[in-house]
Amino acid sequence: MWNEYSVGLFIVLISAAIGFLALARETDDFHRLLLIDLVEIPSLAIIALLGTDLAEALILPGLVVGISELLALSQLYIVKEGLRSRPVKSPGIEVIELAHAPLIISVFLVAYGIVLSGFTGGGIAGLGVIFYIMSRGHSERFEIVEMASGISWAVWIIAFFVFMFLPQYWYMAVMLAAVGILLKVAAKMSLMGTMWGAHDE
Amino acid sequence: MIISRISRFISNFDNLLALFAGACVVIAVLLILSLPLPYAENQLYPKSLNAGSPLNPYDRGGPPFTQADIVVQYPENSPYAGYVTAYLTPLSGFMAAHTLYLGTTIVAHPGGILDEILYNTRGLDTVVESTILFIAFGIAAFLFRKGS
Amino acid sequence: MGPEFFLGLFLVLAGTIAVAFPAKKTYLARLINLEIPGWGLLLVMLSYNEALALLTFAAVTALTVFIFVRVLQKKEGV
Amino acid sequence: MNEILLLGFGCLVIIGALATIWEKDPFNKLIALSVMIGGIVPFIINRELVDVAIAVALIAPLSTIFILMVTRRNA
Amino acid sequence: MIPYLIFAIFFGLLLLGIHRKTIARIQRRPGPPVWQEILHMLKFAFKVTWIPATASDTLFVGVVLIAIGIWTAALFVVLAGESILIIFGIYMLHKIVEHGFGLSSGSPYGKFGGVRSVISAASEIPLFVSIAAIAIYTKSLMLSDIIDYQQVHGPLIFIIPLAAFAMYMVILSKMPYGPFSVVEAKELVSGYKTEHFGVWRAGLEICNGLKSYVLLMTFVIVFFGAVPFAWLLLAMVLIIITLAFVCALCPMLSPFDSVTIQTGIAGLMLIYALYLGWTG
Amino acid sequence: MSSVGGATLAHLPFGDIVIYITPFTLTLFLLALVFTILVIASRPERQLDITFGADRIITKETGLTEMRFRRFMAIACGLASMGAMLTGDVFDFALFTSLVGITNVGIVAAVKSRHVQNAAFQYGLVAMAGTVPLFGAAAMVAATTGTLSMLELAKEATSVVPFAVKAFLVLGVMGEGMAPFYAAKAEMFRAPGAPYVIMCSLSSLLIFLRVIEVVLTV
Repeated sequence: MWNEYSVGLFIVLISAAIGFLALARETDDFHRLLLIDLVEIPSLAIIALLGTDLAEALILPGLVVGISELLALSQLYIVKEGLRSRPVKSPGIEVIELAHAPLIISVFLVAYGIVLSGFTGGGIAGLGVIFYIMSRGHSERFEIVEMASGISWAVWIIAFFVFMFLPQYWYMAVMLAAVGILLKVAAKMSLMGTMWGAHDE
Repeated sequence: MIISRISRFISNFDNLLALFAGACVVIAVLLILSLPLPYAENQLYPKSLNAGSPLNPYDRGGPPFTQADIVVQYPENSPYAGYVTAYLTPLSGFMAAHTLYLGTTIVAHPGGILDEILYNTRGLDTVVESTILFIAFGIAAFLFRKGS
Repeated sequence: MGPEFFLGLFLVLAGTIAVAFPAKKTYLARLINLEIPGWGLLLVMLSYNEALALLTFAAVTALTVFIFVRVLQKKEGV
Repeated sequence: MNEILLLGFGCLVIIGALATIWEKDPFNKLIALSVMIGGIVPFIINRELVDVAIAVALIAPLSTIFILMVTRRNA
Repeated sequence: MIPYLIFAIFFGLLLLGIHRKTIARIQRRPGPPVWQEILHMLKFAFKVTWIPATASDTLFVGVVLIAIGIWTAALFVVLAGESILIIFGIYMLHKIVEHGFGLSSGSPYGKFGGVRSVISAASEIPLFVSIAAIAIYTKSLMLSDIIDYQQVHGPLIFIIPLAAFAMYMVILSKMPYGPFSVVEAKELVSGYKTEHFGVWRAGLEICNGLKSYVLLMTFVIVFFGAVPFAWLLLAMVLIIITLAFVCALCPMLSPFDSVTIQTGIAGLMLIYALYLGWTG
Repeated sequence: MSSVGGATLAHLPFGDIVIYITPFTLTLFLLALVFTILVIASRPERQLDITFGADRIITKETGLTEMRFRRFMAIACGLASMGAMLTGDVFDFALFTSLVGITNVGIVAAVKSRHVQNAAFQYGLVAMAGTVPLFGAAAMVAATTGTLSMLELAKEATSVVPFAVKAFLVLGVMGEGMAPFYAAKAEMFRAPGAPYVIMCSLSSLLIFLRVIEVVLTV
């Protein structure tokens, strides 16, 4: 029975096989990193083909896992290739440095992210912050944001335990969780923006 | 000898990813050959579309502060499952009352089916996931700051 | 199933081939081609009405591009 | 939305994707990519996910801007 | 239980002594007496003991206790007729013990012994083939169920001889002086055990004796079924003599070749398990 | 098959994810616990290196911040393996396994040796590629059976999960931990700091042992 699921799986698995084939033949480390990002797409597609609410609940963590591993590996790549202390010019697209558009887009993304809350909101708000930092060459205090993200992680853990052991307080837990995850993801993502250059603290 | 040639290949860690990717190709082909796979009829957390609802595509029913009917694996383990799904914050209630086109925003706002799954019934997944983010970021930050 | 589903699958397949074996093998060409299967996946998610996953995926893809661009900037030097 | 319009957008997506693959110059690639994205957004609207469409429309150019930062140097 | 444990330690060491003696006789050397390994253990127990200055002391000591602990646990698991998956889990974790012994001292010889122990982890994969083959036939992994099955259907070694071969290879790769014993090769002095002396070494010898006893006993019980105690001991001696022949006649492989051959065997065994799964 | 790791001793429900304890998982859990305690309690050793061409030996010293970071990673790795040992849900297992993979990278990435960093990067690539079969297989289990809970899957008399899907899952776990045993891990293990490095090896073995139980159960 070639149902829709199997048809989708067929195409997606072929893509995965092609991606892995290219990966097997590649020798350059940065190309490998790009290709690994490529093969993550079929893996997410396999989950998406499930087509239930559960699929979405599995995609969101999968996405965040993918990007966080990519972040760690890209930094490891920079360190191992000895590129760490290389100066990087500020983005330097003159148009966006002067215009108001980046500010507006950033504010919109951050505000919308806060309304959405959770993983989705965290990702969108984080993107907004990064875009702002990048276009303005701004850098904030690393440690403070890091601590905020740590605290929000703890908030989320508390929420989890409330859900598990005191389910009658689910309302409080859902608020704590939504805010905790939002802050955590957004803070982590925006810290990437501050890692842009090789500034000395 | 063929054995020592093979062992020379696998002893170089630059070839490791190639080896693994090759294995992945083989298994992917195996999977393609074992298609078509059956798709189980009774899934957990099935999607249902309710055209015309302001919460579309995430309307799972239930007025606020009551229990919506969702299919979970162990209902006895989460007695309050369904409450989060049915809940609307004042802001999302306002949006729902005034427009038909903001369903995603309304459901992503605290409360809604995904919050139910991610935080309540499958909360442990999210604990692990946010820990992965925490650890990966820790590695990146350590490497970034080391020696500067 | 809607046209989005098949359009998405087509983009995933075509994009994957394009990234795996690009016409001109540079980092940039692969990075840009990488967008194609990404949008394909987005269409697949759309066909299943997975709006939140779609939204998150869009945001995360942009972040991924940012990470790659950062490494590329460092790699290519000033 | 009517079928003919959707067909047109579908063609736009395919043409954009193929052009992106075909082109070698990064700038042309980015332009072709934008054509493809332009074909995709109406599909989101078609599902009545207006909020998602707005957000995607805002996010999509960001990737382009990020890529432009390296393209500028190579061009 | 405690007397049985002590008996197992001494009998296991005796088996290792027989192993050594047989190898020596095959190679036309006189060789040490069969109780040499027992004497070794007793001698080390009364020697001067300290911890090297460069060592990570907690780990250096802790790993000895863990080594004895896991194999004691394994013995009792076998006696209680629990799941063989637990025994094989413990068996695989013996790698970690070797690794811990090697790395905790800071000595380069120990380190290389530990590294070699880690790269040869593929030698364990045939075990899972044995497990899978057994599971296909007996529909259970509990030792008690396996014994019951053999009382009805006869010894498993005649039903799935290649699975028995897979497990035999695994035991062989743990034997000293064999073709796969790259972890304690002479170019590394004593490999991972170089820096452990005095009481620590006595502990390691106790672990070795217990390990040999448990592995051979598991082999006999899994593939021959429940036999009277005297026959069990006799079967163990016979198996160790066959192992000694293999060890005496095969040269030691270079580390990566050893890995490749073990992986190759694992691959063949995997195909065999697939075949069994297909037909069985 | 339901009694792979022995009779179930206890359940610990977290909503849909039910942690269950059998003698097998308990054994592995205790081992992970013991080694995590060892990591907390012990100081790193000072590794000796022989200098070629001269008759002298040097000791490698581990810096304090580096040591702290690696100890943190090793403890996280221990917790991740404990979770992977006990969890009763396929996707949760996949997540714990990828957490093990990333902490393994972290344990060695902090070492200031180019060679070790290179090996860590290669291992990281494999670990990241490993998430593809891992999550993919979990999703396919959900699609073909309609559930992710191992307890539910174990109830079936004959296994309903297709063989290729199981192979995909095992491959993913191998990518996260086992495959690098050949080369990259050997290079990684040259790094000083035995208690932490052992955690890499232990966690890989543990997740591999657990996945055997998982594929036999589901």
